[in-house]
Amino acid sequence: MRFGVVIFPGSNCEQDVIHAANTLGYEAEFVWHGSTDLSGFDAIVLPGGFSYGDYIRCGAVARFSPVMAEVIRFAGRGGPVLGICNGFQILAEAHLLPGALLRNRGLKFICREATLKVEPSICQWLDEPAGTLLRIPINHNEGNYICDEETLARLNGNGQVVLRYCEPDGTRADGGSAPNGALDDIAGICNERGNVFGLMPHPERVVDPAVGGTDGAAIFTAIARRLAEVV
Amino acid sequence: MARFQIFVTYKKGIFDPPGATAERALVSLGYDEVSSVKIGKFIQLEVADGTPEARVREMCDKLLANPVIEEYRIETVEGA
Amino acid sequence: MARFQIFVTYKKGIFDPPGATAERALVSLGYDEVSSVKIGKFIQLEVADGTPEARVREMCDKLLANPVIEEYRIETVEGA
Amino acid sequence: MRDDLKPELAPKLAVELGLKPDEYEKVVAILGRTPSLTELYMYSLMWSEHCSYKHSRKALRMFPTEGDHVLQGPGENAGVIGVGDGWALAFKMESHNHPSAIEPYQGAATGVGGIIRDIFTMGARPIASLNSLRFGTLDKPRQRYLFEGAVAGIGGYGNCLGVPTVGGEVYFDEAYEGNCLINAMSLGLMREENLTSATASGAGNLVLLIGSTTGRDGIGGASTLASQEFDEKAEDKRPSVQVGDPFEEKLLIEACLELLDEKLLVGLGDLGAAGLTSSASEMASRGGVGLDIDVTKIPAREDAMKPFEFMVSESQERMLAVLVPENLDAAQAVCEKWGLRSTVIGTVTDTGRFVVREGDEIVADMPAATLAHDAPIYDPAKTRPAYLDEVQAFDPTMLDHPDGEDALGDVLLALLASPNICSRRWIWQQYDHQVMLNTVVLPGGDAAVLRIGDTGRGAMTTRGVAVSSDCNGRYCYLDPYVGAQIAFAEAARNVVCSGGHPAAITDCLNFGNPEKPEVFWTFHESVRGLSDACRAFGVPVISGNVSFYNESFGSPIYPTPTVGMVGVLDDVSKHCTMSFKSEGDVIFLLGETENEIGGSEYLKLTHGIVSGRPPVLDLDLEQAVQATVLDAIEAGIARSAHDCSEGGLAVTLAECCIAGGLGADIHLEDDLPAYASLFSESQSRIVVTTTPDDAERLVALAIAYEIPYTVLGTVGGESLSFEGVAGLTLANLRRAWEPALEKALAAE
Ligand SMILES: Nc1ncnc2c1ncn2[C@@H]1O[C@H](COP(=O)(O)OP(=O)(O)O)[C@@H](O)[C@H]1O
Ligand SMILES: [Mg+2]
Repeated sequence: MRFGVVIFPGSNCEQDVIHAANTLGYEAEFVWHGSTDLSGFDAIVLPGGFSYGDYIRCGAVARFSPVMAEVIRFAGRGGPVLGICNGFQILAEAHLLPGALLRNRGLKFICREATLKVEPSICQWLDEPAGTLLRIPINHNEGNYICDEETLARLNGNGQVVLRYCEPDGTRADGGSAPNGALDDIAGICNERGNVFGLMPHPERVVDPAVGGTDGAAIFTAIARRLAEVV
Repeated sequence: MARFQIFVTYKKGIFDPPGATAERALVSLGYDEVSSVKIGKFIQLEVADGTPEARVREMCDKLLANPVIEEYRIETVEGA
Repeated sequence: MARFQIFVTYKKGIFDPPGATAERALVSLGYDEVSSVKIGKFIQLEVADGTPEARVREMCDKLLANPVIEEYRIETVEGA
Repeated sequence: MRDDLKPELAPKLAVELGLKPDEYEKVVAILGRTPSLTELYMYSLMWSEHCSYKHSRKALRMFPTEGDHVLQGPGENAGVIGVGDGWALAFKMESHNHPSAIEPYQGAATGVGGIIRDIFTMGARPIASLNSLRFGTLDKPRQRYLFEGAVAGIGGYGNCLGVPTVGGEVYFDEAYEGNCLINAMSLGLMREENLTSATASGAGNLVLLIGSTTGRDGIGGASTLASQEFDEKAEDKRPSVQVGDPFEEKLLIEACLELLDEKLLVGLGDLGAAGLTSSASEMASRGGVGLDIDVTKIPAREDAMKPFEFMVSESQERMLAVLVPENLDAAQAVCEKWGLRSTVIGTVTDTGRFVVREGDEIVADMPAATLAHDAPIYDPAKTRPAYLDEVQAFDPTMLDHPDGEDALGDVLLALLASPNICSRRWIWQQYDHQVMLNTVVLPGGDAAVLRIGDTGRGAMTTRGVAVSSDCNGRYCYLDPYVGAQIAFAEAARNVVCSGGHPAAITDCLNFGNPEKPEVFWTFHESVRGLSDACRAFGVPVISGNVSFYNESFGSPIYPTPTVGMVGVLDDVSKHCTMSFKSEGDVIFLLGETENEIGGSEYLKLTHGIVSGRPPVLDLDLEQAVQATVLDAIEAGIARSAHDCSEGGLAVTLAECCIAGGLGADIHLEDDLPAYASLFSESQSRIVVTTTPDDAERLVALAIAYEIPYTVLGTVGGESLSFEGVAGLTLANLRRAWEPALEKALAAE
């Protein structure tokens, strides 16, 4: 299992993703944003950070990097692509995932643990049974997911909503449980095929038990298991 | 040198967190007459003479605005 | 209902990192004709009829603009 | 040379630029002629307080700066200590008070940017930031604005860089109302062999400017702002505020570390206060060489910039590298890969002269070392301030004090809700405190603990570093000598409670106008106090910063010598936290409570007074208590450890309860009145818990170190109860403590 982790100028979680993958026993290597060759990688990760300083809009400049045309092709062939935080924003800007991520409702950057509920979804990046609670930190200024009603209905109907924010006990508060104001408490979604997954929380931060916990491991191991089955 | 101004705003129905917060803050500062605040982007562009507006429109569609959530208006600045 | 538009920009001499980044990005996307991009705020304000511009100016000084680094221009929107 | 300054105008301009008449005479003597405009600007900035330390330099010589593990003491951009197996930590603290008082977001952000450049200039990858903040009280809208803006700016910059902000401190007191303090600390990690110096050497070598363009922003910015008092006209100095570009800085970190890794550079310096003038002249004087710089080569952000503007601009996110010509192509390729501009702007010469030219025309030509080293050094007059007799004679025990369960319980709740004590979650939730995956103990405890390792790039170690920044300005106001020692002791205590061995400190000395003898006395006493504490503990000062002229409308802030303490853990898995762990654990108090409420948060809260004597600090006892706790942690005896600071024992216990979600039953057996047992701020006290089985082992340690100790009670239940004195449910404690900052900020 070999992950390719893309570095855009301003990415800052790429080392963390590599560390997480290695901790779980997988190979992982950097892919420079100028590269147009993804051969040899089983899955691609767009890591968190502030590509191009998040200037103009988060992810707006990065989506035009040479590597992105290749990532779009890779995804089109069914290759697994994971976008974490800024990576999710880039995937949305590149229209690999629907919707957009706005400024957090409270206008503040939020770094803290969030409780997430696994939804029944078609996502290839998660095998946990629906209803499982995962504790994974969030760390963003623009995680307020939005899309039009039609899209939302489609996401819900197709099982494309993968993770929702919830209260620590698993319930969802009346006024919404998303710390950032996200529509319908959406924390992560996938595409219609289930191979492209974007989420605001940072699973790579909770893989190494020495720092934080292990709830994030599920995401990396699920895709590895699936790929192993295919082969 | 030609100059354009671009006004990028959220589409109708898209909640604008900075605008909503500014609205509340103004009212709580005593500006009761305020009924709505929307905050968008004001982009000033300098381009080579003779650049057609269509070209600027392209830049907006591609990079400067996100059609999923935003709309924009372009104005030519006279006498530039 | 009266409408105002406010254009907030950095003062002269203040560096505008988002603008500089947009400029480079546009050029590298092949828009060589671009020579300068500045990104400011475009604020649309709805207030009670008869609100004088001076009052809007006050809101800008207090909250909507940061007088230390920004300047602004107010326009009345006709026919509102 | 272009003679652009009339001899009769030069002295006047010199005064306007902040040079004293005799300082101007010294410039004339060095040059043997009237200085040019560019030269005058360059000398005036380099000889400003901010760059030359002319009022503080002598006093700072009191600091011990050497130790076995010190690889670089004061003098470079940051100090460096070795932490074992070839790993080294670079760290430093710096102020950005004055810019932040004008524009809090950008002021704080560029402060973070500046200190982080100091770290990677040394060849270290920045791995953690802390911030030490002081504002007026939050009932004032302007103070809320400053506080919110500064926190957002620190987060905005650090988060973008991907350097975790892991800790800090904040106090609110009227004394800082007109002059907030924003001190930023940064730590970096490197292999010892990558230690780099900001030195220029080798005639014929090239001077490469890397990073952002140069504009008029910040001309006479930080250095002028920081070298004069604030008055009503401060608002007019606004254009000198700079906007930070953390994205550019992130690229600079990556590019510079790559340049150093590939051994492409001879020396590297950052452009901070006084811009190119400062970094170039310091690099030249360290190497004993000259420089020849052509300003027309510098990429300009604005039109028609004058040579002096290029030389003193404080545009952010720029670095200066010296390299041999053969490495130029390779070095520029690295910069280009990271999307950075890099331009050769001059050469190293063997003349020892700093020559600035505009094309062919020379506009400045002076001995390089005189800029950095020949600034006058003063021995300012010092007088013990008159107010000290009055405040120290005040006996706060004579006041009326609350008694009875309800009243004391209410005081505890009020203390927990005090902005000086309550949860700082509102702050650190806005900071990415986890990126790099090394933060073992997140903000909210005594010290942050980080694993030492180069995450994702391979090498990880079992070692750790514990870091804390501390200073109680009220104590320093009431007795600057003792107050500074307490700042040191508390920082060390926080590090020790986390399992770290204090290794070295950095400091940021924030004071008023040093030309006022009463202010200078407080400065001198603080430095003396800090030096004595460092010597007693065998902990050197390896870097630091002095910020003078922190006054508003004529009155100085509290003397605030902030201490940034770094401690090392050989086995990071053995770190300790403050939360109570299990029902039935035995709670010990190591050290002893005296009736010491002078300068306490309790006294301020209940009586609105900042007076009396600060708590006594016995350095021997402090060391013995800390040694006991370290032994207990390393032997696996201590299940939790938390020191007593503001708010006293009651607040300490409440924090342990809240953090652990467990109550406690406490019997207070001292002979003090209840208010003193609960809220006195006596020093050298640490609350430690053990399992019942280990209790005797802790007692044995306490006896071996000859320290006083008491068994306070046991962990358990849903409330914190002080038998016969006060009792509160955990839920009540948490309700008071957790949301207090949010509430104070929501006040309209
Ligand atoms: N400005 C700040 N930025 C980040 N963390 C902070 C800040 N102020 C306080 N903290 C964190 O909150 C916790 C409590 O701080 P403090 O009350 O100063 O602790 P102590 O009394 O042990 O020195 C610490 O973990 C500290 O690092
Ligand atoms: Mg403490």
